[in-house]
Amino acid sequence: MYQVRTSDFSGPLEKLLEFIETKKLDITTFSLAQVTGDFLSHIDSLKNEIREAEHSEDETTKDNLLRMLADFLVVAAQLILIKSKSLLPQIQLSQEEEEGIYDLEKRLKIYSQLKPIFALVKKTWTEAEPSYSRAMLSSIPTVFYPPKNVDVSKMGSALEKLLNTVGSLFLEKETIQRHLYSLEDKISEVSKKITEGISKFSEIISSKTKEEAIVLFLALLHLLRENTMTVSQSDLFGDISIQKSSQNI
Amino acid sequence: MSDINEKNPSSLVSALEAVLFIFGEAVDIKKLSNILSVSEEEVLVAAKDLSSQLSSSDRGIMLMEKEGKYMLSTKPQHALLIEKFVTENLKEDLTPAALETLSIVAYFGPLTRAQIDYLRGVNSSFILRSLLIRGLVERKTGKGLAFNYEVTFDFLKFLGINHVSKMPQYDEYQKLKDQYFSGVINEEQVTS
Amino acid sequence: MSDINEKNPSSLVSALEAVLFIFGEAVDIKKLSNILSVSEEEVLVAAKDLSSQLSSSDRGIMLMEKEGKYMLSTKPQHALLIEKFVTENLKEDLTPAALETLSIVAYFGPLTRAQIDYLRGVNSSFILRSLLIRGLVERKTGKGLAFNYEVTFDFLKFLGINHVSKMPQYDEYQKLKDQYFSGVINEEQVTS
Repeated sequence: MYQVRTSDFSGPLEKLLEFIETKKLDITTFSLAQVTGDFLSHIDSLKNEIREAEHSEDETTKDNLLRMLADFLVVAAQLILIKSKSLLPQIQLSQEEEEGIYDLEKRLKIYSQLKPIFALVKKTWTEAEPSYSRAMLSSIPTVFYPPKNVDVSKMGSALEKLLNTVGSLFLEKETIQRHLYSLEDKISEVSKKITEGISKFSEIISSKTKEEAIVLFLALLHLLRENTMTVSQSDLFGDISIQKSSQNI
Repeated sequence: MSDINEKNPSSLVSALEAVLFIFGEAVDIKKLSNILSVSEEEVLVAAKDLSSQLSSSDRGIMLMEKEGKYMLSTKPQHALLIEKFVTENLKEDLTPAALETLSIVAYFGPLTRAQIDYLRGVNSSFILRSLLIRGLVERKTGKGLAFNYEVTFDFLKFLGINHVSKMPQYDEYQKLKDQYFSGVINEEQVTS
Repeated sequence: MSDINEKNPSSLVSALEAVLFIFGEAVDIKKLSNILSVSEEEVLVAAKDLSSQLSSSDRGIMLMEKEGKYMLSTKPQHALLIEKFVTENLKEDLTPAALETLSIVAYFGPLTRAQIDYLRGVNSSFILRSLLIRGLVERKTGKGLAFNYEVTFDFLKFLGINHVSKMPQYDEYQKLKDQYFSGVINEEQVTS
């Protein structure tokens, strides 16, 4: 039913697992920190595809990509937590966040156990010969049997109820888009602050909530990969210094 | 399975039963011989075999033969039971899901099944079938390959209106119709 | 025909087959117990009996069972014959996301959306909606407010199996469910 343009339609856990397997690592918190960069690069390529899809008429592909990006961002946020904990020990994680880290590791382990099932089902789905059944009451002639519990007002309210639900689906799509745009905003925020001369990451995040700090850190990593700046850390648990790279932003 | 397997007498009886089960109506022996890739004589032998096996008291269906046509049907001793079962099913109150489907067809019909499925977010084939049998909706051949569903005149009469436009807030919902069905995938695309 | 006749085990199997043959779609065990005027336990025994009789190689049809519902369908080995004259229900390809979700629901269902999301690591509302529309999964009201998702008879029909336990290596993965997912799948989870 969906015309998916990309052959690579892997979800975030599958992608994570792939990166970990490529590096021949076990599923541990340490490995997750190791593959954070790969994961964020993959998010970038997803975003590029969305930009390309902007010009396309194919609403379904655009929708699928946006939803997939949203899924990746949820996992990315957890990875950033893991990565930032290894880089920025001054970030104190709540119990809930600590559990989130453990949970990602646990879910990845479960997912790796589930993976063989997908191949089995795919093979069965492709090769199996189907069974057929009869249409409901196919030998019974149509006779008019009006239901007792129906009138025009009941039909009106049934439709109203349904259309309200459908409306919330449109709303859900908007929410995803809003979240995505706010990520883009954060990236330009970091970029702007650096241009303005702030050179310590701790200054950027000083008055921010933890959630914002994490998104800002994600933005920082993003800019790093685009080579628009360089960072240095004087010691293992020290603050991160940021220098604008000689290349233009 | 290959036709060679079907030549095995046991498989042939089995295949004959499966084919007649799906057809539902009487099938000519020529057609059966063609579908099963065996001679008419072989169909005759298999039919005889099937008929005698179905005559066991455990089986609820039987093989009917009339002028070279074959058909499966329920045994006469279950006639009253079947009638009661069918009538009870047809007289049941509509489930919320069936009411929802019927309302969509009334307000926005004629609609294809894909459009109805899209709006409801679930597959509606079973519900549409039961609404069809009860004479509440009917289907007509549309432009493409797909059927179009709409409510029957009998049902409108039962509701006490002479046209769907007399449904409450009909005009208001009509304005929204395009918006609600904008995401539905074209039927031709799906079937091709 | 009287109810007394139906209490005869052989007549009961026969009546069960007749009712399922006529209805075509899946029938709930409650409805069957009601129409056949026997207890649900007796329906269960009759269904088991019918199923084992139909498994004989002479029979072309089989008894499908899912969550207390029964229905008759053709055996998969006759698929090529039936394909010749049945055009509906084309088996479409599955995207990786659809495949993942379907597999999880088939092996470990019924599951809430929260449980599916947890196992897949992503929000599955969109893919579940598309599977619902395609009629490959269905949802039922569970104990709490959350829906429970399970595979449909259509899904089983596509795979040519009469019960979900006929999925490859089903038992092996059920062990995984008990050991590995304790606290994930069995817990009552509240969906957002």
